[in-house]
Amino acid sequence: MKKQYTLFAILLVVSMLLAACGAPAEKAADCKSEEVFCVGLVTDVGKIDDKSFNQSAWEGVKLAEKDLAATVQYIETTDAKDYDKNIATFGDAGYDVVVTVGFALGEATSKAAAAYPETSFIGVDQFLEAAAPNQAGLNFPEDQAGFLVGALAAQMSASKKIGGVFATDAVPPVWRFGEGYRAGIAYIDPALEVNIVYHNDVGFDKTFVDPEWGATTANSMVDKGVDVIFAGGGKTGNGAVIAAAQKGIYAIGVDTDQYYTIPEAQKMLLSSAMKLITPGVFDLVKAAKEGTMTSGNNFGSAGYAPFHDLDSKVPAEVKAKMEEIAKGLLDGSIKTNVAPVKP
Amino acid sequence: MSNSENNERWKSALKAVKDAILVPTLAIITAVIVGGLVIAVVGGDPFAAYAGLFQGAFGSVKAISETGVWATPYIFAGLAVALAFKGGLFNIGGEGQLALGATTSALVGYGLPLWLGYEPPMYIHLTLALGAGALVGFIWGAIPGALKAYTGAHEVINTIMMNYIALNVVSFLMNGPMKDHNPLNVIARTPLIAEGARIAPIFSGLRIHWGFGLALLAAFIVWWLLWKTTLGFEIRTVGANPDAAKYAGINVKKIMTLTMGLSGMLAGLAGSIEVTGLNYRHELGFSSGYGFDAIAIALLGKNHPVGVVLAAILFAAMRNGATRMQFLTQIPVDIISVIQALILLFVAADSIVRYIYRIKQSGEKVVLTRGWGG
Amino acid sequence: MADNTKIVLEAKGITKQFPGVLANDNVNFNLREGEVHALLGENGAGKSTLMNILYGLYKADGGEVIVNGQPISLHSPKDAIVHGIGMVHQHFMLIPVFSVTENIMLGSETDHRKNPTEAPLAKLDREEVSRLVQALSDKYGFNIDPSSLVGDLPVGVQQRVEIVKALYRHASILILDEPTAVLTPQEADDLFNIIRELKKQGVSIIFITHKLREVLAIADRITVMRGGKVVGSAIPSESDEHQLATMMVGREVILKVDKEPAKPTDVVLSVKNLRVLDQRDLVAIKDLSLEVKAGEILGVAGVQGNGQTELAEALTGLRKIESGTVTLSGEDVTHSTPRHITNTGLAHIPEDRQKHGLVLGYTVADNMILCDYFKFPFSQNAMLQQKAIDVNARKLIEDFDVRTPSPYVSASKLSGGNQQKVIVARELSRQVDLVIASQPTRGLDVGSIEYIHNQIVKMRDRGVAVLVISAELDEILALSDRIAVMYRGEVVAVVESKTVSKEQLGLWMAGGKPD
Amino acid sequence: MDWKRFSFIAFIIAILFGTVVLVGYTSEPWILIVGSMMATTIAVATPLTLGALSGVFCERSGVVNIGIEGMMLASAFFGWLGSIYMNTIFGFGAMPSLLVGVLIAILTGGLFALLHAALSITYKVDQIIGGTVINILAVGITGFLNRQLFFDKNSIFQGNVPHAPGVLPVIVIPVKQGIEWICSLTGGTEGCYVTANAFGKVFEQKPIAIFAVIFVFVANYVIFNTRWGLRMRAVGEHPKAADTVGINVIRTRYLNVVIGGFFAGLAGAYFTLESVPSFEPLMTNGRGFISLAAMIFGNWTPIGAWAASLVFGASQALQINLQFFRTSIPPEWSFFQNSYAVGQIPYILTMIILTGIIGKTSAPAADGQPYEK
Repeated sequence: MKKQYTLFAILLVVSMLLAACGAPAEKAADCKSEEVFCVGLVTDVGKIDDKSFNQSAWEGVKLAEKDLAATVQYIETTDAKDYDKNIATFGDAGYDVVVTVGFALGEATSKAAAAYPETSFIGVDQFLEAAAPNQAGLNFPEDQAGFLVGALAAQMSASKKIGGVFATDAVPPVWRFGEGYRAGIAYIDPALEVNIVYHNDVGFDKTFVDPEWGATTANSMVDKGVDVIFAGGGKTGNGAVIAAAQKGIYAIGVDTDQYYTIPEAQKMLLSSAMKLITPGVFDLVKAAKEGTMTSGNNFGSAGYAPFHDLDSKVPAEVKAKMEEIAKGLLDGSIKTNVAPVKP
Repeated sequence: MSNSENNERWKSALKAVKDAILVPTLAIITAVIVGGLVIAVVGGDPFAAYAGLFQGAFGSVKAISETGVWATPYIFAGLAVALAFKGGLFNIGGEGQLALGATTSALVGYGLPLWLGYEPPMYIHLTLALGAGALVGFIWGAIPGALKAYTGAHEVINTIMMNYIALNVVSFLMNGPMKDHNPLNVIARTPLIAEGARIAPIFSGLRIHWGFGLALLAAFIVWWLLWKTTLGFEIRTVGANPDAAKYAGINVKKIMTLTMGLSGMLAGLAGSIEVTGLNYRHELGFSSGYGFDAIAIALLGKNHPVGVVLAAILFAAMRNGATRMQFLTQIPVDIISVIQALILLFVAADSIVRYIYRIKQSGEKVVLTRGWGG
Repeated sequence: MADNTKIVLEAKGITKQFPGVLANDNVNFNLREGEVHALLGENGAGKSTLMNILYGLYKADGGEVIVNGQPISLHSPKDAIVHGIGMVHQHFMLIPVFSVTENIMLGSETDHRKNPTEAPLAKLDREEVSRLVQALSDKYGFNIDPSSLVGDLPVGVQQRVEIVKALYRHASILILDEPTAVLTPQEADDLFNIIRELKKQGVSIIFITHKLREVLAIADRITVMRGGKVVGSAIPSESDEHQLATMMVGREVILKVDKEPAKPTDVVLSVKNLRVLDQRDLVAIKDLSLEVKAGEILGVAGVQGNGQTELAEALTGLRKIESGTVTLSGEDVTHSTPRHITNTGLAHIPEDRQKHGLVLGYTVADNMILCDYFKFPFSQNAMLQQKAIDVNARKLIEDFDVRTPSPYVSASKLSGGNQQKVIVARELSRQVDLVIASQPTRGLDVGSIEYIHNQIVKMRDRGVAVLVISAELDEILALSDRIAVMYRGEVVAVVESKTVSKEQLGLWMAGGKPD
Repeated sequence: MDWKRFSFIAFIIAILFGTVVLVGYTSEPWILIVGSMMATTIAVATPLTLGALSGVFCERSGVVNIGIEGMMLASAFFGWLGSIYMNTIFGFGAMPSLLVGVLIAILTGGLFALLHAALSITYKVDQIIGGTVINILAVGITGFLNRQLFFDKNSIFQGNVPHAPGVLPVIVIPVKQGIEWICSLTGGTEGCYVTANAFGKVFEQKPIAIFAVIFVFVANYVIFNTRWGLRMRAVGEHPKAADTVGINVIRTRYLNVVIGGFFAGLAGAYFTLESVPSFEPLMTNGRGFISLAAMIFGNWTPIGAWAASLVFGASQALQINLQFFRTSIPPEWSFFQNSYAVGQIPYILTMIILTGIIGKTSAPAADGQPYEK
């Protein structure tokens, strides 16, 4: 009796495995051929659907799928030790372009660039000292975006109390957003009261995905009379944006124009400090396909999103001022004075 | 006489082995089948998925090497939990002990030469790096052990709490004192450790390193300690029946503390070896949940070192193969967690498996942990 | 009691199979209205099993239970209660942290005559219930304070609470399982008065015991069980202890252990002004002094819970000693560890064999080295020596005839008697000056009892000092050369065993001072 | 709950609040600080309180439950999922779909609790292992489904995630108005209105937060003053005794564990239906374990557990507020303002409490032991 059951079960699994191994799983092979254009993406430790840098980059790749008829594929990294392996997976499969997301993958990417000269590598948030000819880094002046919305917040605040809710300052882009914001506010009026809170007090893996904390923090800021909140850092920030909007104060989003990603907050979403990863990635992929990718550091655009529903609420002179600051930042006449890294 | 005596011993031994292996195997099989169904339900192709998993884990020399790379910390962490269980204690603190062990080894690894002003010879440097990690792990484990022994505070809550504390401490160090201040570095990680503090790869070109050998050695030592030494006898006695242990003149409090310390030490080494053998630095990353995986591994391995090694390799294969599975089939890696949870479920509730496959209960159940009363 | 009074409870052909044992084998038993029917038998004779079946705790494999002429089906104690059956268990079923009232109301929180609602969220009517409890208490003169916490009450009172619990549920049939096990002879007499009072009120009582004296004192009818079968019945007026004992055990029993008079030599254990606290930090032993000489057996008599357990633990180093001194073979071991005391020459047969004496998961062989595993030859430079452990195990199994298929089966697989033998073998085979045996034969069959008694006497004759702690007066009388009586943590009397009567001891055990 | 414990808790909270007032009073009236601290504290304590109640019901009936974390996570996910389905697929309005979501969350909690009950009561699995299974299972399932359903080609929504129907609205208990009215009567001073303002905030809470507090007292009444409670405690203290008076031990335990699950479920709902309208893998962030600690801290009584939860809430409020007043903290003290340091408070506090220095906690006698006849 017992024997039969056991045997049965074992057979079942064995057959499964055999069938599996036999199965024509190698569908990635065709990437080796010339005419097929393949783009792969390796995430930093974390999820592809993090509604943050990983996802924005992936959406850039998806654009390539649509417009450049590319075969696209992603691999999520579950542990830092897999960076090399995951990149190599694409390299071995003969992918034409590999996008790696996050500074942490920098070294692995450089290694791979040397190992797979046929493949072009695009590193998001990777500032390269020396780049291989087939390697490009894509960086963003987050501090400028932060500076802009800071200036905006400073001009729009009635209570003269301004808040910022951010994920951990251990991640440079987040920190640059935050400090740029601080600088922008000071640029308008150094006397303003600024409440900036970073979410450092939990494990590193929690700091971007703790919307409940973001909301609580935003709420207690509102209790303090804060009437503009800039929230930066994955879903932790989203929590704050939503909470702020519910409390009926101005909220400022981050990374993309969050008017589209957080509809709950639309009515109170003043603007977003944008770090346009998606188009940045797409452009580089396109360039790579046309063989015009410039190796070394590339800079994507950062700015502030349109005011949408609140456009009427924003006085003309404020809009003018914003234009002026944006220009100033661009031509360097205005400096954010934010170091690239938290000292 | 000696002949009959040996027979008896062999009989009981063999029976024990059979009992030990049968249920876990069936548990795995069941979990894999159920997992396949889950994949199918959400519209995936289980066969392709498992094919990818298998290829990714054992499909090539490189794959096998990578599985070994994954297995190394799993073996250490699994042994840590298993040892604690043998002593009647539940160590959920692997995560924190591991992180601290890694951090400490990294500190010694890059800091010692700076402090000394010259690069100490490998055998000293590496030993110190590993030793420091082990020591910190030992302390981090011994604290909840001592609290349990002397105040009765339950180790489950305490190890969990100390996980959070450890993670906080580590992220503080990674962001401040121990951060790599190379201007090009922007993230929370330490500098690279010196050459002398690194464990060599076994084969050039593959990443599997001698740390794997150390893991197997550790498994052997744990086995030897538990079943061949008087200390092991004491640990097992305290685990099986603390009152009898006290009656037998064993210093129960001391043994409890020591057991948790050793457990923490193994967990700490898991981290140290990741740093010295693989990454050559510690980087503040998203935790891959070694702590909980280790519990599953220990239970699946029936708290026996051999079982733990096998279970660890299984889990490593799944984690490692997951990448390829996702690459080929786009089935999210999270399915692995589901399968692992199912395995744990079926191993823990072996009566379910016994029911499915109509196996009679043999031998009495071992008590792993006790209520809050302690 | 006339045979024509009606039968209130009848058990027909009750059979109950447990793994390995046939606990009840086609048992027939009946109870007449207003009688006290004693059920006599050794431990493991199947008395308690039968009662648990009557009370609905166990499901019988065969047979039927008839109450007042109606066959009833018993799925849970609820059914038994509904049919007016109440039971006072050997180990009280009371919750220490609950008040008397709460304990009594538990399970039938509302008085069903007045208020038949079963609403689970109904507010507890503590006042009403404690009023009823008070009434019952007064009616039978229990003097119980309904508001006090059960945990704080003395055993005797707790037992009365159990009885009130049954009466509160309108029990007309009352099962008393070994009710006197925890009582002094005097408390027992009080209980008997209560029982007689209950009889007058028309309550029918089943009285379970293995103590012959009590049976003859209180029962109207006696049924004797052995090995799961009913082996006979008797009327007290027409039978005597000896006959009953024979019936109970199945053969002539020697109520005495035959032994030469002791030849005590010099003092081995001397305890002076000992003071010890129990786990609730209340004084368990105050100012206790006693001496045990080599070659004699000192029996410590006393009702359970008068400090004997704490005494044994204190002497063996398992419990902290507040003040006083303990000297073993001339060495002060007052604050020594168990390990040190054992090495100084102590063998300890613990009160609770499964809790302290054995590691049930371990093999017999491992259990036999539990106290010496770290010594030569079992351990050499911190390594266990399997060979030596085997040899030792086989020798002891041989010498103490432990019935086990092999040294490698786990102790949990052995019978109680053999488990105890494993401990006795381990302890008595060691080179010691003093043996402390607490309740050495509790719950064992007569065979094992005799065997263990003889082993203990052997030790004495080898010139070892022996301290026997037992709640069984018969055991104390049978074994001891001298007897110390404990009451409320003090030794109230020390006497030569041949010069003292059971009644006298009973008086002292109850706190009566020796004149 | 004994007074020693109670006063200790009050003391701790006072200290936590006091610290903030001390650093902040220059830039803000202390009464406002206290007010907003209280508001934050209560909000943050909500999931902890409910989690702790879950623990109380399980463990008072004799079943150790360290699976609360997993139960919360799973309910957070499925409740949220339910609300989305209601809203986008069945086209319910926001409010009804949210309420259905809460209901589903509660049921999910109950369902996982049922699994835990089966494992620990019927299959007699080591209860702490059982809880661990629940936790790991919850992480796996929610992570996997979250991905399968909401991302990429093969997701039901083809990757374009539908928007959750928002979150439960704030309920304003008109305390502010009340005090202001008193102020107006007494020709109130500036301070009076500030006070009104400060305490008004405390009573602007969302429904689950409010219910959590109500449930604390309901549970306390049920456990100590009703038949249900008496039986549940009996089963947790001495199951055999309960059995002998005709109480069905198994059934009682099952029911109470499932009820505990309901509370954990409601706690889960707090995350995705009351706090924010989105689900994240692992978003419960170990609050289940903290609430377990709160339960022990509170000595297995609802009110005690609530008080303990408030301590944890207060310490988080402290972290947030200290960062507000960063500037007014002297640099040499800045380390203590560093959230890495402040972040430790609840954990260290828990460990201190477990040592029993502050009064021994006493678990139900039969807690964690399966019942065998």
